[in-house]
Amino acid sequence: KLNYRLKWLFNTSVAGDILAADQGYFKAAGLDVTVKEGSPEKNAINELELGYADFGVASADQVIRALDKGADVVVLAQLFQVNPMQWIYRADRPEIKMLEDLKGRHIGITFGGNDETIMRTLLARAGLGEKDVRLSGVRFDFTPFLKKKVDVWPVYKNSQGVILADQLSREGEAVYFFNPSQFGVNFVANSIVTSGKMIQTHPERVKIFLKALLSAWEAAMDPLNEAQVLASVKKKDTQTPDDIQQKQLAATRQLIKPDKGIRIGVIDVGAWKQTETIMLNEHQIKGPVGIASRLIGPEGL
Amino acid sequence: MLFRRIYQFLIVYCLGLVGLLGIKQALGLSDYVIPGVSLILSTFGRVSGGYFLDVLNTLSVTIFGQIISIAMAFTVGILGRKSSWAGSFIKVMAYNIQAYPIVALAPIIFILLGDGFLSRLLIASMICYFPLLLSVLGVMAVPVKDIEHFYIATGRMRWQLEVKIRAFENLSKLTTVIAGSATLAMAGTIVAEFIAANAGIGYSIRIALYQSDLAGILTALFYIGIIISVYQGMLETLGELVKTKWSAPKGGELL
Amino acid sequence: MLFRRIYQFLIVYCLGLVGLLGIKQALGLSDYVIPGVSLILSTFGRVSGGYFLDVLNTLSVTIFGQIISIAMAFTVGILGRKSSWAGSFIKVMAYNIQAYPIVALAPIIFILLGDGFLSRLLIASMICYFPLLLSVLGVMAVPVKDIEHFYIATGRMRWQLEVKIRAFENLSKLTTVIAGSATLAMAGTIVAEFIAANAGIGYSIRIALYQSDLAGILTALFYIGIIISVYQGMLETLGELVKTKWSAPKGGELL
Amino acid sequence: MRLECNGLKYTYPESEVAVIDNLCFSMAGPGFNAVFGPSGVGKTSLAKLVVSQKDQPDSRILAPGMETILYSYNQERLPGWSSTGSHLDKVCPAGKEALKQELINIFKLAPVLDARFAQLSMGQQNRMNLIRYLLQEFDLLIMDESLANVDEALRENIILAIKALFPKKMFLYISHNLMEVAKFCKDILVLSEPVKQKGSFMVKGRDYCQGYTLDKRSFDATMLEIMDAF
Amino acid sequence: MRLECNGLKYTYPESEVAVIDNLCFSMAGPGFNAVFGPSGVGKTSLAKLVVSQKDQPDSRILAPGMETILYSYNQERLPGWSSTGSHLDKVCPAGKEALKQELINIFKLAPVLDARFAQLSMGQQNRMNLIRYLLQEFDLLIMDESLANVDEALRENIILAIKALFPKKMFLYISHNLMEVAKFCKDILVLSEPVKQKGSFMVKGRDYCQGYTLDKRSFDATMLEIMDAF
Ligand SMILES: Nc1ncnc2c1ncn2[C@@H]1O[C@H](COP(=O)(O)OP(=O)(O)OP(=O)(O)O)[C@@H](O)[C@H]1O
Ligand SMILES: Nc1ncnc2c1ncn2[C@@H]1O[C@H](COP(=O)(O)OP(=O)(O)OP(=O)(O)O)[C@@H](O)[C@H]1O
Ligand SMILES: [Mg+2]
Ligand SMILES: [Mg+2]
Repeated sequence: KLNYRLKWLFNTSVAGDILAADQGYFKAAGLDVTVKEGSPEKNAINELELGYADFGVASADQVIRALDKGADVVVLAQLFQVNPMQWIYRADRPEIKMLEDLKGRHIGITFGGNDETIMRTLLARAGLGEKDVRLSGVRFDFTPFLKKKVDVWPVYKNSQGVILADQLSREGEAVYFFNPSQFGVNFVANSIVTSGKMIQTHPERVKIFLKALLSAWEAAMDPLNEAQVLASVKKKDTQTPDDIQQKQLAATRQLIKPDKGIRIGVIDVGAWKQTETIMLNEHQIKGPVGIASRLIGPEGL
Repeated sequence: MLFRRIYQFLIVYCLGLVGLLGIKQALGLSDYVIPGVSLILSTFGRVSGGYFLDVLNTLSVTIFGQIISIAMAFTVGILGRKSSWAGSFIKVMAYNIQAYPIVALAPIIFILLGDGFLSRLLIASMICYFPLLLSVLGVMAVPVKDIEHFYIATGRMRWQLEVKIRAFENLSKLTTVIAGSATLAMAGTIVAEFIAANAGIGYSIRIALYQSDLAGILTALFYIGIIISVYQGMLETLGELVKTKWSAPKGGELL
Repeated sequence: MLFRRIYQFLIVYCLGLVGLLGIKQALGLSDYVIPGVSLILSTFGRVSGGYFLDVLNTLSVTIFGQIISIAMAFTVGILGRKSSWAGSFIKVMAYNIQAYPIVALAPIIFILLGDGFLSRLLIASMICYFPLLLSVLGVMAVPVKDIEHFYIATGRMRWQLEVKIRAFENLSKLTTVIAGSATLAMAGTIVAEFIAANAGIGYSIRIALYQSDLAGILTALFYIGIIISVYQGMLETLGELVKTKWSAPKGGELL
Repeated sequence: MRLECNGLKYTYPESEVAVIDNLCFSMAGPGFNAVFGPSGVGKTSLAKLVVSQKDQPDSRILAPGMETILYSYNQERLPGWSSTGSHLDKVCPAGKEALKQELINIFKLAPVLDARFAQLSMGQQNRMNLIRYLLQEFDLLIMDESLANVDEALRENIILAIKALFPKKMFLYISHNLMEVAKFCKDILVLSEPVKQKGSFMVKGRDYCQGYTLDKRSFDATMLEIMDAF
Repeated sequence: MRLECNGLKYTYPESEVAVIDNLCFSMAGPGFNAVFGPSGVGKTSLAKLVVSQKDQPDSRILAPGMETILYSYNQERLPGWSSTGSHLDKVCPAGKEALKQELINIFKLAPVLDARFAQLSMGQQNRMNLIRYLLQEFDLLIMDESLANVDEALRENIILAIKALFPKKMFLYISHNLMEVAKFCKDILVLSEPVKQKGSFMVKGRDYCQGYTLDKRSFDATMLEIMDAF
């Protein structure tokens, strides 16, 4: 009996995780896995240590922070090849083609969140200081963006991004997304993690779990399976309208499997190292954590 | 009585809605800031059934949580009624824990209890118990001299009796607070679900918020209002029953 | 009195901390899940100054919010004390708004008021006012016959007088609740900051939460506890003053 | 000015026996009248019925010529937030300040005007309460044991003063002091316990006024008459 | 068994004048003794001082041979959650059931045992309260106007019954009824108003018991003696 703790609520961006349970991928591998939703208060790495969970999803900054504080966590696979954390802005505003275009913009960031870290890195690279832009703290509702008080707003591109784009398009407004990785900042997002102890004591179980999960993800990201995948997602995420879910799935594909040749779950070691460096520069960790040694990846097992 | 409560709620709700729509109209806000009537109606139709069941689910935890809160409030209130060191210590403890917003305590609660039903219940009752506690403390700390004198003078006073006398003399205050605390328990449960659970209307509100679906939130508020009105109406009827059962018949008051 | 409050708080806090560290030790948890003593101390040293100012910032909103809550609670309580249609309507309104958890109302508030000081204040007072209201209602709805009879019989009863009589007769209940509601106002302000603001300790807690910085949260809880103890102690002293000023000297009670 | 009762009956809810059963009497005002009878016979109940039923349609209680009926009793309290003296000032209608002062002197309350109500002795509380009522406009004032905790000498002075100061008003004095009732009251309604099956009687009291000299014979006769009815 | 007071003085906080100033008296128990005096003179204060100061070091109040002193007054209430009868049962010590029954009959309370306290008439409330105290263990029972709202005939019966039933106990009866005090009490402490500068006196009452015949002459003399001291 295994528990798998996600980072956030059930929605289309965890289609693979949903599919693994719903379509019997775990069962076929002989595992009994419960997939659970997460939240800021329900942190997968904590639960690994406390024994409430056996596997989980955590973002790179969480992993690095945990390592910094002596947690025993290892990365099994990197789900997002492109960080879904991006900024949305209206198309009637000048497009951001270079980092310098950020100058003078009113940008939303979640103070304390990793979008803040990313944005600060971007601004530093562009040589922009606090005075060159206006930064506003954001919360969970989008009113300031919708009311045009803030013009560049952080979203998860494949979930909220889709919803917002849809809402605005109904009023005849188009949107752009500002993607940091296009400007050389590759801050890694969600990954599958487990504890070092788990790997040592049950390497076989980890292997089987990861294999089942990743094959579910492969299936979920296959456009041919779309109808089936959406049906599974709908069981868990009943509130989102169907057309939105379809668009979300498409957006998710581009982040998980940006290219046909990329195997789902591969670890972009360079991006991880960059993430560590960024966090070190932003004084979010005390010292280097040697992240490379904690990256196992689908091949490492 | 119950019927009145419900239609009064409907009036309140409609007033609120009309106010929102008025603002939308006046400021010319688009549907994504404040949803229009047709969007509200279609959303209502879509999520109605699910939300109704969610609210019932929430109500079941609410009832549980309220019972626990009442028990906690009376326990702490009775222990803390004295101005002794121990009494004031218990009060300080109860007060401080309250001052900690649940959002700050939630991570610790999850570490200690995991994320099951227990955490949800604990959070719900932590939100609800404190206001009850204040009232219980207020009532329990004031002696009813003309009744208590005899028992003190003759050495018959026990804490149970003291509590009973003071509770009885303040029965209608206590029933008001207890019936009223149902709404607090409901709000507490919703918050608990918002942070912790994967069921209940609080969870649905979180999803709606995440999707910036104000129409969905309005629907949720509608069902919460209806159900809480019914629940509270029932509690009040119960309170009246207790009062007439326990206390002297009031019919005999001539002036 | 004040001093006692503070060291009692320190005891409570230390007990909690020792409990947490005990769990850490027993389960062999890393600093990430539960921070160790050295991490707590270093975090404390690092964020202490900032958090202290944050809490003071929060306190200023708290005081404001509490004053507004008290005004609201008395207004609604006095209007809603009658069992007339209007009275019960006001009650239903006040109750329903309370049943809506702040997380659900927050978006609407932000739409209406923006995310400045006003929203923060409104949310804080909405969280704080309801428990006060319940007590005020409880007190205001019960006649004090032996005092009121004369004024009713001679046609001198005005609502102000009625309110004054009932408030005076229940002075110590009301002061208990008002002093106690300080913690609610504090918690309310923190929640408001948590969801809305860019300042205050609630905002700092949110950041700490995002960064899984439990040591930071523990530091915040420490300062919240200290400040609320001091504030509440002051309110209680004030309450005593009011009681002795307004009511008859109690020294003359022989038995 | 008259207080009349024709076949009044009252049963408390949840009680089987009527406290007042087919009561008929009539007393003329103005003057100092009384209701007398053993404890628990229904004096307080009758007084409250007079107040609450007076203006009701087909009431069994008639009070022609009496607009305002006030009911005072010995367990009333004044609010505690200011001194009793200032409460008296508050409820004293304009133009009655002299009356107020006179009453305070007669009631011997001058020394305690600065005290809060809770600090007064029981008899002082009784008196303070009664003064308030006497300052109001009324046609009939019911005094339900309003002076129960005052000493007899002072009580006599107070009663005589009230009679002298308010000759045009009607009073209904409820007391357990037989001598007092017999001495100072005009029409005395004597209620007797239902078990005795005697019903109610009207007895004429001596109705003494200030400066009276006691006529021992007739006074004893009145007392006897009341005791017989009792 | 004796109650003694040597130079007792008491001033309420926030008050300038002493309510009780250099009071000295001594009364012997057992028996039915009284404190008598005008309203506001300090009877209640004295009674409360007796209860609260008795066991204090260097107290001015001595009560040798008296362990338990109970103070009852006429405004006490019984809790309202059950009938007065069941409250009496609750506070009746084992073995005193017969006494309780007897007292209920003497106090004429049998018909109201099923009622709640708030439903009783004032006199019934007085009596119900007093019965509770009589059922307890005590050496001295202070009755501070405990029967103030009871009619005189019944009150006389009650006093005589108490004297007969509790010959070994001491009672301190505070009342405003001069005749009653003169008739039934043994040692009467008469307090007079400080303005009169008379101080306090002890007067011997007639101390009549059940079946007494009134000796008019000596009774009048006693009354006069008290009035003089008053
Ligand atoms: N609210 C009530 N409900 C039921 N019975 C009541 C109520 N109030 C009074 N009674 C009963 O009615 C009877 C008359 O009561 P009432 O108070 O009128 O007596 P009373 O003549 O004023 O006596 P007292 O001289 O003792 O004051 C009593 O037997 C009492 O028990
Ligand atoms: N708590 C108090 N504080 C100040 N003064 C008080 C207090 N209680 C009583 N007094 C005053 O002390 C005096 C004596 O009061 P006490 O109650 O002893 O009188 P009493 O003899 O019992 O009178 P009564 O026959 O009217 O009951 C009164 O003048 C009263 O105003
Ligand atoms: Mg009566
Ligand atoms: Mg007295």
